[in-house]
Amino acid sequence: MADLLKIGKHEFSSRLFIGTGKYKDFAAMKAAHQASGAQVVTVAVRRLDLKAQGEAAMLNWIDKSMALLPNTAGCYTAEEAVRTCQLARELSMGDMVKLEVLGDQKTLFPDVEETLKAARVLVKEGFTVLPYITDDPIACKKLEDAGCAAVMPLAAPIGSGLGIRNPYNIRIILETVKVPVIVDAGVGTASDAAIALELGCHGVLMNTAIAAAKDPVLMASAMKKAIEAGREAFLAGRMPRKLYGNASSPLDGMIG
Amino acid sequence: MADLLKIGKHEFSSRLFIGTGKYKDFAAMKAAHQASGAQVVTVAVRRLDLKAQGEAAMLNWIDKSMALLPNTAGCYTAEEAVRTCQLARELSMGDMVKLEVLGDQKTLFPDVEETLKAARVLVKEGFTVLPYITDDPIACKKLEDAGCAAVMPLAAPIGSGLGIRNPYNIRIILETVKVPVIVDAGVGTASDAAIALELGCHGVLMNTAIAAAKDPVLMASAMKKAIEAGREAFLAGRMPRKLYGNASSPLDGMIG
Amino acid sequence: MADLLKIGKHEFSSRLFIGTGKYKDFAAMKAAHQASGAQVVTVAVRRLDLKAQGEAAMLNWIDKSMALLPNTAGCYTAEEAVRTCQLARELSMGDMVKLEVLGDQKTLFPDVEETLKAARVLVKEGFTVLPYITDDPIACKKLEDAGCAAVMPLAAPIGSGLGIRNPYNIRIILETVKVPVIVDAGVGTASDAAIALELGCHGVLMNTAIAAAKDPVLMASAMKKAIEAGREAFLAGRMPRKLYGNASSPLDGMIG
Amino acid sequence: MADLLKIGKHEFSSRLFIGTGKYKDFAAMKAAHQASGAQVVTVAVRRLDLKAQGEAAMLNWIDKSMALLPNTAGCYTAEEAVRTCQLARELSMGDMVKLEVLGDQKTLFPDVEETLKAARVLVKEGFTVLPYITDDPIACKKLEDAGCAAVMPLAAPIGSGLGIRNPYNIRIILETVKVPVIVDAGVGTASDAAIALELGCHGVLMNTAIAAAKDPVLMASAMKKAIEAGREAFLAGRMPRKLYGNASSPLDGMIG
Amino acid sequence: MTLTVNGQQEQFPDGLTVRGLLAHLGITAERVAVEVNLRVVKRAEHPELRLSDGDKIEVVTFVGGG
Amino acid sequence: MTLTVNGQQEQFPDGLTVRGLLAHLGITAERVAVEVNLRVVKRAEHPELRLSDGDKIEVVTFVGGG
Amino acid sequence: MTLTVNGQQEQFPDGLTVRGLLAHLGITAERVAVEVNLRVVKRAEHPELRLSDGDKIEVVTFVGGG
Amino acid sequence: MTLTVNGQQEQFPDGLTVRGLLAHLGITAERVAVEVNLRVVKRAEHPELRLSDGDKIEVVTFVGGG
Repeated sequence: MADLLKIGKHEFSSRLFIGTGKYKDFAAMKAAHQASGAQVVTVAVRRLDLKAQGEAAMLNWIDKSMALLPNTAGCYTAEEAVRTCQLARELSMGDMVKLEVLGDQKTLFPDVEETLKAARVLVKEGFTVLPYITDDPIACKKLEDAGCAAVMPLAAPIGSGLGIRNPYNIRIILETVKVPVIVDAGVGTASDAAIALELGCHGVLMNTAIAAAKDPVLMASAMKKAIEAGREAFLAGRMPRKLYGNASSPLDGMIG
Repeated sequence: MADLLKIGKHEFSSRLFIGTGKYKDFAAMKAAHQASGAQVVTVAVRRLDLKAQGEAAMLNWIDKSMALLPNTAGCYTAEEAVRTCQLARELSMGDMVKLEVLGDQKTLFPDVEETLKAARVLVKEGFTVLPYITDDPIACKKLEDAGCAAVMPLAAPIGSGLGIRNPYNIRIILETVKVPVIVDAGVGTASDAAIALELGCHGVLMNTAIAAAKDPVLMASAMKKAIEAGREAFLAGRMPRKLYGNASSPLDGMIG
Repeated sequence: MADLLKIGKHEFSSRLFIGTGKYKDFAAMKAAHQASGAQVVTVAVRRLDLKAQGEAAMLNWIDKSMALLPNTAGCYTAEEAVRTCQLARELSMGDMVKLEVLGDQKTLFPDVEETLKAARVLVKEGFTVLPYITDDPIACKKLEDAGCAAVMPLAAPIGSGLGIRNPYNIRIILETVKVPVIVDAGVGTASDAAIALELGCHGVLMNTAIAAAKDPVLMASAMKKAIEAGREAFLAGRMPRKLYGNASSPLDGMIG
Repeated sequence: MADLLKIGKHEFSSRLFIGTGKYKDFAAMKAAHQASGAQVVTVAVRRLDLKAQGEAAMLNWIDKSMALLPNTAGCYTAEEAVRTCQLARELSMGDMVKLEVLGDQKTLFPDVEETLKAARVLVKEGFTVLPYITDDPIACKKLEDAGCAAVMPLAAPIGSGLGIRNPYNIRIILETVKVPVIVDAGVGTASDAAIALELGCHGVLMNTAIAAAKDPVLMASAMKKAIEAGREAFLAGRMPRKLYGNASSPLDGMIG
Repeated sequence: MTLTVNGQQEQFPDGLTVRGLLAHLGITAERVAVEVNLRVVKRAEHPELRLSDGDKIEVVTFVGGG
Repeated sequence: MTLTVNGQQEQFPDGLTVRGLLAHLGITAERVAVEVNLRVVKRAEHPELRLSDGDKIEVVTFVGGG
Repeated sequence: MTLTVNGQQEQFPDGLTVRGLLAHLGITAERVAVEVNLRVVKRAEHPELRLSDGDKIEVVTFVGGG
Repeated sequence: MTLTVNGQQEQFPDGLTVRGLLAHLGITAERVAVEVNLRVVKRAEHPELRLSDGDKIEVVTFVGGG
């Protein structure tokens, strides 16, 4: 039986959500996407550059089989975020949005209050809402209560690459909500992603960890394997931790 | 070009060394071995049980393509360890040995002084010596100087499952020796193994993490992927860590 | 020149805020208070037990020189919290309140949205508001903008004793707000408190760490010293961290 | 009843051992010593500079009440270390020595094998031996068995200021030996010292953390308090850790 | 008249003031605060504020907390 | 008439529809979305919605992001 | 003669070789190694090495370990 | 005679004792320790121990360390 991730009405066999920012060029992006096996890809909404006709349209470089997850990056109020989602829906012809209402240009932390406000509106307007949020069990619960299809707590600040700074909070979130928990932001390397899945998270969304690696294609492959490894380790049920352990080799039958 | 691990005259494409202890039965062991993709398998040397004629011979359950790595588990002096290695060579028809001279039955920590003594003898006798040792850069250097083909510092106590307790020491060891560094003992779950490879270690040896998982075969598969993920992430060159990062989505072109 | 902590119009030479809950009896509480050197003491507001006339009034056991900091523990909405503060002001004859709007009975995490709502009301009503909040730089900034006199991010869940789970967030908060940052909740032992001050926090509020120690008076003394130690270490300017260091003893003049 | 640290036949009420290296000048050193309350002070043995007659003799700046603990810093063999201790005994008129046999000029890690060799000789010659050693329970046990009066595992590399990198090993050492455990090397700030005592260690030896702070006198005071705080917290018996805790304020009597 | 005091409905003499209620209950007013129908009653108002049938009164004090 | 398109004021022929504006600008409508005076215009409305002097128009597309 | 095999003293026919001992014990020599009086006996020596009264013999094999 | 003191070869008057050498060098003996040919010389021996041509002498003291 397939181990599928269900987000609203969507189902995915890959648990890696990948971004489209910061790549050297679209060809590099496409190669990384392919190596990653991701089925969901985040994109941002921006004004068309009216002067730059004929610029390579990024969407041509995204595999048609991938689901688009437009984000509201750069929005600082619920109103801007809602407007951006409405434009995104026109563009993507899809209902999924990554809701991201930032509180601060420097740290790129989410604004919990505005995120909640926007989520309540967007759910009513029929969006499948995946909100980026602090690692706050109560904010996650309120987003679930508002009808969000998943919650996406940060591992660490966007672009920091620090990994899961507070696994305790992630564990508490996993005990608190029933919708999927996707770790969003802060993953830096493969083991960070594996740890998220081992804690029981349902997926990981990342951009910089792949795009800013020296070799993005190899890192994309590493992330694919790490996420599968973390998921399998979670399902396999790890050994207990002890201060000291037991010998792996038997005590009986030592030579005299 | 293949990314091979070289230990003395041996070459392996898998960087996972797997054990044979603590499995429910030999069939479970064999299934885990297959899922792991390991090419090196540790075994212990013990008195044949003269009463138990016809007992299933473990070696029949180990794939012929796997290299045997006999250990000296249970030895507390250099003398016992050397003797055990000599017997092991007769048995395995191979030259590789996992040298393990313990200092204490409770913690199963190695005895650095006795391990050094045994290593010096074994290298002279033509063994390819892989010593289990503390995460001590000087002990590792002296083992390399004695002619060991690799060093195998512990991540954490044998059977503890605590993961790499002191990545600083592992990093210093990697800067100090030129022979391969195989993390031995203490790995508990997939991300622990990935972290070892991301630090630059050349392989991981484990037994309990797989054998004592609820589903050893699934954990073996997780470990295979985690080690490949960690190695690829190491080779890919991870993004830098920062206290805060940079937006993944561009600042230009926000709607007005 | 005295190193004073300023909260609104109040000034304190001690940076330890101490609670009144969970003590064996009021005498034990008083002894711990004295050993702690604390100048601010938290209290809760509850219905008077009309049946229990003549019960020992807790306030008789609190030194008159200590400032009372009534909390709104147990409130789950802004409305309840505001009402509780109004009652507390009648009781304490003071203007300081510890605003605490919980989101969940199990984890006792704060509800950011309701806390902000309550803070805005209370500041307008003239309270000196010290809100308990998640370790969220944006929530802290918005509380500061609302006029709070300090912010009190949690180190870890109330009563958990886990210490500062996410020092990165605490550092970012310290860079983000100008009002004092008091770590509230989650401190378990002396070093946890020292670490808060070393990070640059201005004070620590604790209850369980002292009240639930085997010897609360000795732990109160430990906390007093730890907070002074942490503050002095912060002011003294610690040595830089390195992967390896330099010899403390000179290299010149070794005997030949 | 006084809480004394006993090392061989010596007794100390302070648990802080302080160094004499890296200070700006002797006056700064003396001021830091006084602020620290230390009763044991480490010194190195070096050739007298025959050209520099009349140079300020360091010993004039060390309080006569402090016990001298000469070290063997800079020695790389057991032989050199033993010779240095013999000279030191002539100089200090005391029997205590800090045995330090290094394995490597870069990392300044101890050489376990040579340290053991030297310790066995020195104990026979009547020294009270305090060996600097890795955080290795077996090496510590063998040093105790050799007759050392204490063991001094490193927290982290000398001069690194990283704090206790592997508290698990320190805990295991505390369960393994009966002689006092003094953490030597690697402490960077006050909380690092407090943590050592909270784990149950009996003292801390430090030099760089104080001498290389921006304000050594203030840091010395911080260390004094931190060590007392850590010791008291250890004796007081800390609260248990939990993933979430219990409310400090009662659930009964909430207003309706 | 019937008052609900701290959640308990009971009969009290008509025309009690807040001060009178506290006296009736044997409570010294110093370290309690009183709310009538969700409105805090300042101590200065205690002698004047007259209670009516059906009023909901909360009488609170400080207890241990953190 | 004067329209503000993506923040730039410019002159355009009177009576343009949204579709006409996109054509005028040389934009294929497929992968852009259009907002007129803060209201999103669905693609089906492009041929019909006629623009007026002073309208503020946003023409957006997807770009790389995370 | 008396031999101590894997710690157990037992009687065996005089003049056994190592190969003879293994055969006597019903052990196929393939996956065991033999030590006589703390000296490992290579497989090629099994047919020749004759055991004497009082010899201490270890017969070992591989078992599960980590 | 020639002595090597702290690694430096120099000429000294014949027949010096350790005490004499220290005096010659202007060193107060209190806080130094002396080694002659790898053997520590206890302070009590300083007046008696006579140095010979070719001796290697170390004169050490305490310096700052950690």
